[in-house]
Amino acid sequence: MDLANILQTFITPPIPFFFLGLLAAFAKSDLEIPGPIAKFISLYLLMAIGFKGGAELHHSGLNSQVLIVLSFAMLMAAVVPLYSFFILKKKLDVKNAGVLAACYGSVSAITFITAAGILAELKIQYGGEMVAAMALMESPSIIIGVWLINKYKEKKEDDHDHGHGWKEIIQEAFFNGSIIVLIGSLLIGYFSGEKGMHVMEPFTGSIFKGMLAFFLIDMGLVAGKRFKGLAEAGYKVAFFAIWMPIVNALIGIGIAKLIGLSMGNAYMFTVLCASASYIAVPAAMRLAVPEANPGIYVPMTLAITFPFNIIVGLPVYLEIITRCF
Amino acid sequence: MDLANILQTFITPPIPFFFLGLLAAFAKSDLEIPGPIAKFISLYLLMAIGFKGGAELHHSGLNSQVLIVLSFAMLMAAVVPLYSFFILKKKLDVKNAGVLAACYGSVSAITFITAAGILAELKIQYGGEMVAAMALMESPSIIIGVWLINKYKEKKEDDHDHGHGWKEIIQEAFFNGSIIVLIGSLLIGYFSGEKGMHVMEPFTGSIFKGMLAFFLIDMGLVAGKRFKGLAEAGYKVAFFAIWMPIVNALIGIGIAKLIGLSMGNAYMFTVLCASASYIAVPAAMRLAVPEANPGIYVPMTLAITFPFNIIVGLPVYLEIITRCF
Amino acid sequence: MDLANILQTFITPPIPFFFLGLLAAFAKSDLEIPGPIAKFISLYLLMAIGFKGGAELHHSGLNSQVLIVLSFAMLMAAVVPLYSFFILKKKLDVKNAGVLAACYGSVSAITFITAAGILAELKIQYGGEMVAAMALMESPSIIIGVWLINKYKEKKEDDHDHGHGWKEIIQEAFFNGSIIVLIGSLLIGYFSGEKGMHVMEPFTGSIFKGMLAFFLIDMGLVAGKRFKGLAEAGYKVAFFAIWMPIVNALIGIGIAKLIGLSMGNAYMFTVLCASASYIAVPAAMRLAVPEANPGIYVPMTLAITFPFNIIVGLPVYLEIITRCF
Amino acid sequence: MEHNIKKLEIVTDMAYLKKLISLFDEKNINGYTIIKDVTGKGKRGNKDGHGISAGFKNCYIFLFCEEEEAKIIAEIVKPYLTTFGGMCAVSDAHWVLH
Amino acid sequence: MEHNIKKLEIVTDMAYLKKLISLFDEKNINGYTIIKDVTGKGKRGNKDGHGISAGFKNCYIFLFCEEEEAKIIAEIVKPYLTTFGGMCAVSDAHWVLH
Amino acid sequence: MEHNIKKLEIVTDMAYLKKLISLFDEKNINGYTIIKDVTGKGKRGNKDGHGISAGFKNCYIFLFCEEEEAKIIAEIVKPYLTTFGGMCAVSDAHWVLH
Ligand SMILES: Nc1ncnc2c1ncn2[C@@H]1O[C@H](COP(=O)(O)O)[C@@H](O)[C@H]1O
Ligand SMILES: Nc1ncnc2c1ncn2[C@@H]1O[C@H](COP(=O)(O)O)[C@@H](O)[C@H]1O
Ligand SMILES: Nc1ncnc2c1ncn2[C@@H]1O[C@H](COP(=O)(O)O)[C@@H](O)[C@H]1O
Ligand code: NA
Ligand code: NA
Ligand code: NA
Repeated sequence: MDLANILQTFITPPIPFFFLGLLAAFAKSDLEIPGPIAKFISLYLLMAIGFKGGAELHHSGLNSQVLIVLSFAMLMAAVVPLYSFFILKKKLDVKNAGVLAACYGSVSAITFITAAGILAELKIQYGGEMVAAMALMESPSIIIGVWLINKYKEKKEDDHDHGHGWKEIIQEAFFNGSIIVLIGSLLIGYFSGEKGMHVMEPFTGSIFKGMLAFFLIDMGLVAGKRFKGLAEAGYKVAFFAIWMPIVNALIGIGIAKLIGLSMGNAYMFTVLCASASYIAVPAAMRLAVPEANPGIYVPMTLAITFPFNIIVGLPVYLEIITRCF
Repeated sequence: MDLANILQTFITPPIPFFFLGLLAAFAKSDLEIPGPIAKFISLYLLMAIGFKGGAELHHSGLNSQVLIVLSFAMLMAAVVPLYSFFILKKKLDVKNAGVLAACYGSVSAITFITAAGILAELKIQYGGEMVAAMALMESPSIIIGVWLINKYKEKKEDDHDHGHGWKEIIQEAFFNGSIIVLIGSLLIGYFSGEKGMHVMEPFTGSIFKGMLAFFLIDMGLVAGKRFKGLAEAGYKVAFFAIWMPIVNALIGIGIAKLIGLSMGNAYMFTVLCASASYIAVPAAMRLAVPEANPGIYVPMTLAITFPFNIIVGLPVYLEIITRCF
Repeated sequence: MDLANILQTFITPPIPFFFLGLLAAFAKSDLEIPGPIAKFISLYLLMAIGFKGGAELHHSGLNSQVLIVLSFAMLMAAVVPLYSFFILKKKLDVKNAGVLAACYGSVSAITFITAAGILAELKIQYGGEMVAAMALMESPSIIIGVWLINKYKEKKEDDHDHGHGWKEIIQEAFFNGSIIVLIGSLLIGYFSGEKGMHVMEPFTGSIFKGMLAFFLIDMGLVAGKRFKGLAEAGYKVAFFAIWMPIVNALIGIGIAKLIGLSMGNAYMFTVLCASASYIAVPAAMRLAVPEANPGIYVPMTLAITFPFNIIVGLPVYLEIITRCF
Repeated sequence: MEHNIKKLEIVTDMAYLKKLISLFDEKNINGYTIIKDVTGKGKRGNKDGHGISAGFKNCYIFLFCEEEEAKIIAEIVKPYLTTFGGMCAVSDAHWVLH
Repeated sequence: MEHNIKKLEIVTDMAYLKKLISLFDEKNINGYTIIKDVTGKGKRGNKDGHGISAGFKNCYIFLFCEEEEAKIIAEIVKPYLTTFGGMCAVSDAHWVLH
Repeated sequence: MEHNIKKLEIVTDMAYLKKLISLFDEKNINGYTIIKDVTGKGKRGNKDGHGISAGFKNCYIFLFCEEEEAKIIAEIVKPYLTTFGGMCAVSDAHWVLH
């Protein structure tokens, strides 16, 4: 497989629709995907990927390799926010650093799904356990992020602390809609097996790429519109949003090699490490840390890291992995 | 066909997605299907089931058996509210009893559709006339319910009666959006026959189960959230919401046997009798009888009867019918 | 091919769903397609038709015949508003005449798509360049319309001109959401070719007719509801809304014959000429000419010309073309 | 900003909006704005939007009008709101432009 | 609750919202709330939401501001609303927290 | 139209609505109306609705209540709004029907 072949997948839908959205935003077009539609497609994508992952896990069975992958996934979700936090604390205050650390420790489902589409295009297999890994990587970084902030923030006298308590943070981290749909569909897919797969295939399978294309238009639009918010964040911090995924990807590739993952699984694991959350984690962190500035962390993850991963990261990580595995 | 086989269909999608919704509600997740999406899927399901029913009716032709089924369907829609009303009047005031009687006389399209999916899974046929029967059973109970309330309610002096008049009630009962889409699609399916079926199949057929799964998530969420409203209704009345569908189902099975329906038709007829309306009838009755309490009749039909039918009713009715027919 | 055969396509979905919508509006049903859904389906239809057009253009290649079609399409988009304007100025003031002229010079994507469905039903081919022609015909008439209004309107002293300037008008005309999605998808379809087509087919192809059916329900509903606004416009002007598409269609057929289009291309070209815009152009013209009355131009294009084309125009134009080509 | 007018604000169940509008039409009340699908809480319980039909959702309507008109409209909507539920409040305002 | 402020309320066609916002941006008006897709009725007929483009739908904007500011904003939106249609009213209020 | 009441108006981020409602529930505040997904601009920047989670969108809540109640509620929401951002204003009104 050569680079040309990999790059070819980037002009095949759905990816170019992301550029269409970006372009529309920069051209100040009035193009808009209605909010309820974007939310629906996002739930649809989680349901479909969860369901397919579950069905495949049913097929392959739960073996020790699966457990190893899941353990390392959770390990990465816990370790990434730790070192990210100390790097970020040099440029940002404790609260913004903590929120961003949590975002980079967690994952982006759409990046994962796009990567899965590229593998499918190239006929490379990956296991259903990678979907489970994604589900498990969503939440831990929220807990780590909040813990880091509480540990390092200066205690002020008038700190009435109207923010959320641990109970609410954990509720938000583990029972938010995305997690429920992803894990629920994974379980339903697992237990209904072949039969369920067959019943749901036209919905979760055939029209998947088209739905993803639509969602990517919206991602492009929103990323484009959030892009101007970057000046606020400061360019040095913005720079972080590019090299952080690279570092995390390289560590991911290292671990993948170490634990002997297949090429497909290694790629998905790398993508999980490299991607940052711009939906679930920011939503939870806004509640937990209202003083942090969403005008900083949302543009960084959504308007830099996400496009960077889609445009540069996904082909480059794949190129590296196809050479090493 | 054994019980295990029947139960198997309950872990096959779409049904488990109803449990996912219920669970999310009980876990106080922020999961939410956006309102416009839920409305769209509901119209989609009616369109698809209507269209398929029409196409099948085209295939089988309008014979005397069809007319008999339709007559008995309408008869049940008129008789059920009558006896339900007198039973309910013992526990509730006239207005709430009348509204609930109308709900139980009418039908739940989603219960019907879920039952149809179970039959399809088990490769049991049912006729397109059952969809017509459903359409015909939607409205009569509204008229009966309002008539009963008017007959039995105490005339108060200051009864200015700002409620709706008969003209508005009939308009509401026969021209509400659900009815129009269901009957319209039935007629379009009937007149466009094989050709139409072929054209629409990927939309009304292939992705149907997936759309239903999504709708069932929403049903689960709403049922779960409405569940807490039950304390208000009082548990004796709530109990009614379980044994009423059982009684109606048994009467339905009796009639089905009497008029010699096929196994598939008998099942669908039974499900129509057993199910209660929680969309069309409550909507119409709110206008006709604003004094009745939606906090009583919506949770009863939506948070008890509907889940009861889906979880317990559908397999049990099928078990009985497969033994008797 | 005989008339019966052509008429048959009008009882095959999706067209009868337009009548269902009309009927629901006249019956004052509460049926309603939620706004975000209608907007989504409209974007979906543009994406699908654009993508398919692009893929076909990739297949057939860009030859001189394509360039000739595109040139004449743009010519018609510029000439139609010119003569329409002078005809309309006899009955209406300059501003309303200018807006309507722009509407009739532009195109209706849904009419185009419905016509494409009829051709597919009859197994007549048309080229992807017709989609490009549609894209090119959307905007020029806006420019012509505004230019005509500026040229002929009486200069008032207190003309502070809070309307939009040329820059905004051109932005609106060329970068509105519909155009961006249509042209963007066309280009993506063109560059991703066979492979892209294959990936997207279930989304842009299989479920297309069903989505169109849903959109036509909405078109019927809105057209029906806007119908009563016609009294305001005056019946002589309303009459224009019927013979204008006929005239434009005949000119279109003449040009199609002249430049030697295939039967399918000739039909699509004719439909483009005959149809009038009720979304993109009214939206742009409201900004450019706020004094014109949307209560006149929207019902004319949406509640007369659109239904006229769908019900009478499409079969008649086809009948003429099948006889002459 | 001198001429005194009134602002009437109504919240009622979505299920009754159609009826309320037809009442307005009937009585020739021709200036109002409607916001649909709002939620809230009142004496008749939680309108949390969690329902499948129009139930459990409200609509919010406001009208700016002359003081006498406000009195008339108030009389019109009172029996309506008594039957169907909801609230109505009035406050002072001025036209900037109408 | 002593300091007097004003509340300006504007209803105009959805089609013109973008323009109105850019006007606000231009004039450095930096505190407002927008509710989109509202319906209603006024002198320019029924905005019933039954349309396929932005037409036949309104948006509702309110701004809390100082009295002098209110006068300035009123002057800014007046010619705008004269051209594009819509209404604007003003009333009294107080900040609880800003 | 004699009995004086107050209208409290709050705009805050959608992300905090759930928290605000639970605060109301806790303090037994039982009459309010909520309009979700509104946009706007304030000191904390542009809430233009362009986001994928609840961020960058507001909700608008209004409550009609007695004057003393208004004071109490104002005290309740003040620290809340200080932490989470948003605005609150109060004005005069009268019940027509409650
Ligand atoms: N005091 C209030 N302030 C604001 N909105 C209210 C108030 N009371 C009731 N509402 C609204 O009016 C709806 C109906 O009120 P009720 O009929 O009292 O249940 C509620 O669901 C609220 O949206
Ligand atoms: N008196 C009024 N009270 C409340 N809203 C109004 C009033 N007059 C007009 N509106 C709103 O403003 C929009 C435009 O008004 P107009 O330009 O008069 O048609 C209407 O569609 C209503 O939503
Ligand atoms: N002066 C104002 N008038 C109306 N709405 C305001 C005003 N200031 C702020 N808002 C609304 O309150 C939200 C939060 O305000 P802030 O916390 O100041 O950014 C804004 O996004 C606006 O929707
Ligand atoms: Na990560
Ligand atoms: Na029943
Ligand atoms: Na034209």
